[in-house]
Amino acid sequence: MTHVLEVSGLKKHFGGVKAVDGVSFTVEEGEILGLIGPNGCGKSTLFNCILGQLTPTEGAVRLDGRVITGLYPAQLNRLGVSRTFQLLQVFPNLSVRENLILAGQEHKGTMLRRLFGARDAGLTPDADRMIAFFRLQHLADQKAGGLSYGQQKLLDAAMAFMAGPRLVLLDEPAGGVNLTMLENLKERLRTINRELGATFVVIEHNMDFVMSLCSRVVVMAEGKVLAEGSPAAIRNDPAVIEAYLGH
Amino acid sequence: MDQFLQLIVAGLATGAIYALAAIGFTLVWQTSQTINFAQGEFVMLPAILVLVGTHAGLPVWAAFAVASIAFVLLFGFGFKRFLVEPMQRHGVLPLAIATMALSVLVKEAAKNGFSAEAQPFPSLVPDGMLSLWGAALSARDLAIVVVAVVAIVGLQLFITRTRTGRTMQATAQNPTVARILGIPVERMILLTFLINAVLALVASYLVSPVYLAKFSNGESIGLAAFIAAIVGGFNQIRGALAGGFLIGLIDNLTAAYVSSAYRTAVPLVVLVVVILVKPEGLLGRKEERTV
Amino acid sequence: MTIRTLTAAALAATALTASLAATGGTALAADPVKLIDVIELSGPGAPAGTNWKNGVDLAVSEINAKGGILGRPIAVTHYDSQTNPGATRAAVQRAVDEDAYVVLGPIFSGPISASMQITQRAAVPQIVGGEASAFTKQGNPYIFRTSLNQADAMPKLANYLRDEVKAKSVAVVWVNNDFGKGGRDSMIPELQKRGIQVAADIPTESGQADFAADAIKVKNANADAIFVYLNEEESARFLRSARQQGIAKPIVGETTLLGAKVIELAGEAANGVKGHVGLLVDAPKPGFAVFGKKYRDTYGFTSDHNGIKGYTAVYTVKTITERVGKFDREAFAKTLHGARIDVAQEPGILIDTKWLENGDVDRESFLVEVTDGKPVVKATLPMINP
Amino acid sequence: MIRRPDANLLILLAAFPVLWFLPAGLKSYGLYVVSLWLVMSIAAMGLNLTLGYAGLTSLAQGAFLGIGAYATAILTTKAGWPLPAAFLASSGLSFAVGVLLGFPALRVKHHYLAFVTLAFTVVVFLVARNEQWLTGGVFGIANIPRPVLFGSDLGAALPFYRLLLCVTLVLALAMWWLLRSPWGRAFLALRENPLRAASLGIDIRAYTLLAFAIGSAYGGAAGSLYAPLVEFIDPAPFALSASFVLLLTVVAGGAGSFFGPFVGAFFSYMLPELLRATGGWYLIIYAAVVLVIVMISPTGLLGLIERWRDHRSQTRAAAARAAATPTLGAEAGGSESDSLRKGATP
Repeated sequence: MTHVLEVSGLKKHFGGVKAVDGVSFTVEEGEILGLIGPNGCGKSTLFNCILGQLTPTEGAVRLDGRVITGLYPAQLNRLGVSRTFQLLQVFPNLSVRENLILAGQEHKGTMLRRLFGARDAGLTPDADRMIAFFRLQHLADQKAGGLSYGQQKLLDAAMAFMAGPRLVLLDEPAGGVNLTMLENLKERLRTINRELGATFVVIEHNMDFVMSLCSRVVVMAEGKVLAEGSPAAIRNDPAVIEAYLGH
Repeated sequence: MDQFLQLIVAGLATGAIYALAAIGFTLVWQTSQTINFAQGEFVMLPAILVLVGTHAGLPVWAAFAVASIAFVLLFGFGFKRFLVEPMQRHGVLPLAIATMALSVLVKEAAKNGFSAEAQPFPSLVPDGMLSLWGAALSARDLAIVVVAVVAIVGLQLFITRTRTGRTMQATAQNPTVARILGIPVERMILLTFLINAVLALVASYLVSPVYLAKFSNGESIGLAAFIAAIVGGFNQIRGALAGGFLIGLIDNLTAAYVSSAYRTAVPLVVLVVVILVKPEGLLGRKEERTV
Repeated sequence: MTIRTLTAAALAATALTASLAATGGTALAADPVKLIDVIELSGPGAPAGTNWKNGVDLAVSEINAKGGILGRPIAVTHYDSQTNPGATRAAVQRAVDEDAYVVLGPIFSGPISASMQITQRAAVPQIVGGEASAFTKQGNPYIFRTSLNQADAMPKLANYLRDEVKAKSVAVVWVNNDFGKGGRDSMIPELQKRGIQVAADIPTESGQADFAADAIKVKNANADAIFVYLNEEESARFLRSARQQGIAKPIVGETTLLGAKVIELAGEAANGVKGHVGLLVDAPKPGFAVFGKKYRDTYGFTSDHNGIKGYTAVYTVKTITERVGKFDREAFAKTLHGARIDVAQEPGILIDTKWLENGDVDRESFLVEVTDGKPVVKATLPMINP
Repeated sequence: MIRRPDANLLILLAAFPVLWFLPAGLKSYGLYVVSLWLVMSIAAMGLNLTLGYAGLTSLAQGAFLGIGAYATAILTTKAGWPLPAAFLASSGLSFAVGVLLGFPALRVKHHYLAFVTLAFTVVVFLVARNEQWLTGGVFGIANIPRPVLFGSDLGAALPFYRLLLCVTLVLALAMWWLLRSPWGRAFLALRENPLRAASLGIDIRAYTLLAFAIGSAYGGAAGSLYAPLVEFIDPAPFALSASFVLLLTVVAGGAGSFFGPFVGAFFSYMLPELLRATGGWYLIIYAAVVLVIVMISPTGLLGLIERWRDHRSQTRAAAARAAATPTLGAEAGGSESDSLRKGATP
């Protein structure tokens, strides 16, 4: 049986520093996998290796059984791998709707058709559905740069879902989001996971968020996988507690 | 062999001038993200100011003194205070465009305010030949190399051996961190602008006897400084130094051995290849691919 | 064709005005005659253009002080050609629109080539300072020179190299623009025709500052003489570099190399330089000395040949217009072809000059050598077809 | 500008008849200057795409102007082609060379890219000057014919100006369409945040090459019109300084705003002519004006208007934010949805 994502023996060394040192794990169809670990454990480097931002020193990444190591980010995206960023990465000079259309347009038709076809590449209905889903209706025509932090965070997430991705890698989706919104964000993510049939990998520091959202959790420490299992099992794993609390 | 040695010395002399301009260019870039397209005009102007002084009847030494002080004040302090400071926060390109406009302004002001024609400039070194390893070498070329090297070594000693110099270098390498460390960053940035002006001054007094003082002299020197700084990695004084000498050498050797008609293109093409193979420049630091 | 109609109307009006003036219509006598000078005031041509402009201004003020041309004062306007063909074209276009009687300048042949069709189309005479041979070959009846065509000057110089310098081989250093390339292209066949070997053929950049490599190359070519064909400042820089690299062979040039500016700039390094000169304030002609003094008194420096060109261009306009007897551009152009103006008749022309059918000029010229920072005339060469 | 797309189209269509009739009273000099403004606006429009929209610092636009001008001059004088054919060939050639020059842009950015394009410009200039067999070398190419279209001679100043105006309109409309299309959005994304753009599936390589090539094609098209306008070309107008002036033009006019190139070209190519009366001082005045413009408004003259508009829209946005804080909860008004399924839209 093939996995949606399979990371096997991945290593990334910067000079003598082994940021990622032989990581292997799999992600199954439709699941929400949490990826946690203390600061500097190699989570972000791992993300960047999976997403083609960095070239791994060793090891392979497979998407539905196909090796995707070495592909460019744009190519990966068109294969259905989408992501959000830890820091805000919306386009401040485009409107909210334009941001969403941008996020979907490269998945529609050919280059030439995009040039001569409709201005919105036929994506306005999809974008408006996404806007409504994330409660941004009243801001649809505002420039994204004028939105509040929380609103931009939602837009950032919405952009990742525009193209109906197969796999979404979320980098700290809860960071900077206030408590009242957190529950709802979790709810939105669950709905998307269910309705789009998308598979998620979530990096997050907020333990409660991860534990309640994810079906399975991978813990990293010092570039290696430390533990893997259900949220309940991880919560009680002494090695994990040790790694987090340190000495 | 005789010819080759002569060409090397001539190339080093040209390169020394480029290096002086390029080092200042790099310093100013490091501390304030200023791409100074008026750098060539900075090298052109001091000589013109000296001539303005002598034409006004000042004795030569006084003209040199007045011109030097006026230039460092105007284009060291004034340049930073009235052009760079207000524009810095708007990013690299608008500031670069502003220096481009400044370059036209300085050039045209020198032309209209002084003379459209080249003028002879008093030489600090006599003409003459020195015989070295059987080759007759120009005394002035050697003098240019020596003075430039002394200036550069002096700067290097200042940076590495004095407290102020080290502080300045720290500022140059990372202004944000320097600010956090409580270094008087603004003063250090000003210092780099003053050093830039002084280096330009030295270059100006060295070349003008040979190139003749003229409003348009900055065009080729400014371009060479820009190229030397890029080749050197844009963020390294040693890089700018190497870049300057390299361009001077390639230029002279090309003119003699490759093609005079394509002389200006050959160093550029060679360096483009270098840049494409090693995008961080000759001595630049490598950064991870981000796209 | 609006231009044609406009020009025709303008011509008619000018002719009418002129005839009225001639019959003593005092009301119109003060109506100035418009000369427009399109000249290199910026770019690489600026030194040459500045001299030319000064020469023009000097002549205009003299003529106006004596009552103008046919009783009308001259109003001269200078437009900067920027040494750029596009800008020159705009300026000449403007001159034609503003109904210039004659267009003066430019000097560089790129700008001349870009603008001469406009004056031709509008039938406005244009008196230029260019030496390149191309533009008098095109049968344009409205283009006139103020100096010798380089194709005429080079044979004289080649003879000089063979007979006086007795060179068997020559290194040629030229500036890679229309002026330098044109001169080089005329010179090399003349040398070869006389059995003189071209030991080195070295192009340099316009505006080049550093001539060390070129000087070293010349030195190592080891020719009997060096022919230098560069613009003023580059000439001076080359001479200084040549001195610096210890070149001892005779350095020979044409007009520019022996100009006042070059001698001033090159200082010591200019001594011993020799060659052929078309126009020179120090030439043994009384008119030149008078002009040279007046120019120096007015502008504070010595005029080069371009100052003389601008000055004589204005006097050419005056003399020919007076010969025609009215302000008629077509008649002016017709009369100037084949005309000869002697100093005896018009002192402002400075040296006896004859215009050929294609707009070229023919006049005496000089062999000169620089001694103690002064150009000294060694011999005067006659007109080609007196 | 993407926010209010049709304002640009309206201004464009309204300006056309004005520019068609207004200069009719000008003499040939005035027409020449206005024609030059149009031609340089086209070149600046191309650079505005490369620099202003796609964020690629190019110092090669003057070289493409030269490539277009020489291609047209050679094809019309030596090969006897009609101008329209030469125009298409010149633009196509510039497009192709632009693709090739775009490859370095994939490897290097900012000042390094400026340097690579600078070297290219120097090489193009030297080829034009040195290869006399092809380009006429320093002597240039003279007597470049103006076109005869559909049996009517467009050689006189006014008809030729109107022809240029039509070509400018067509090219401006094409640019308008391009910038409104998904491509325009992708170019913008490329400039603002290539990292994020790539993560959204935008092919950075393809769009970078396209931005370069289309911008270059506009440069070539402008050159192809420049040659018959001046009727003579030599290498001088395509030297490095021409590329610098074009860069200045685009930034001073407002990089990334649709009409920036037209405003910038007015300053760089018409203002000097208007200032001719000031004698040798006009370059000083021009430089001072540019300096003041970039110091007052670093985003260029039209950037000033953009900023004012942004300011207004941000005030509105703040009001909208205050009206409804994002809670994702049920209290936010308007048409909302709890499902992403098609048909679930309210």
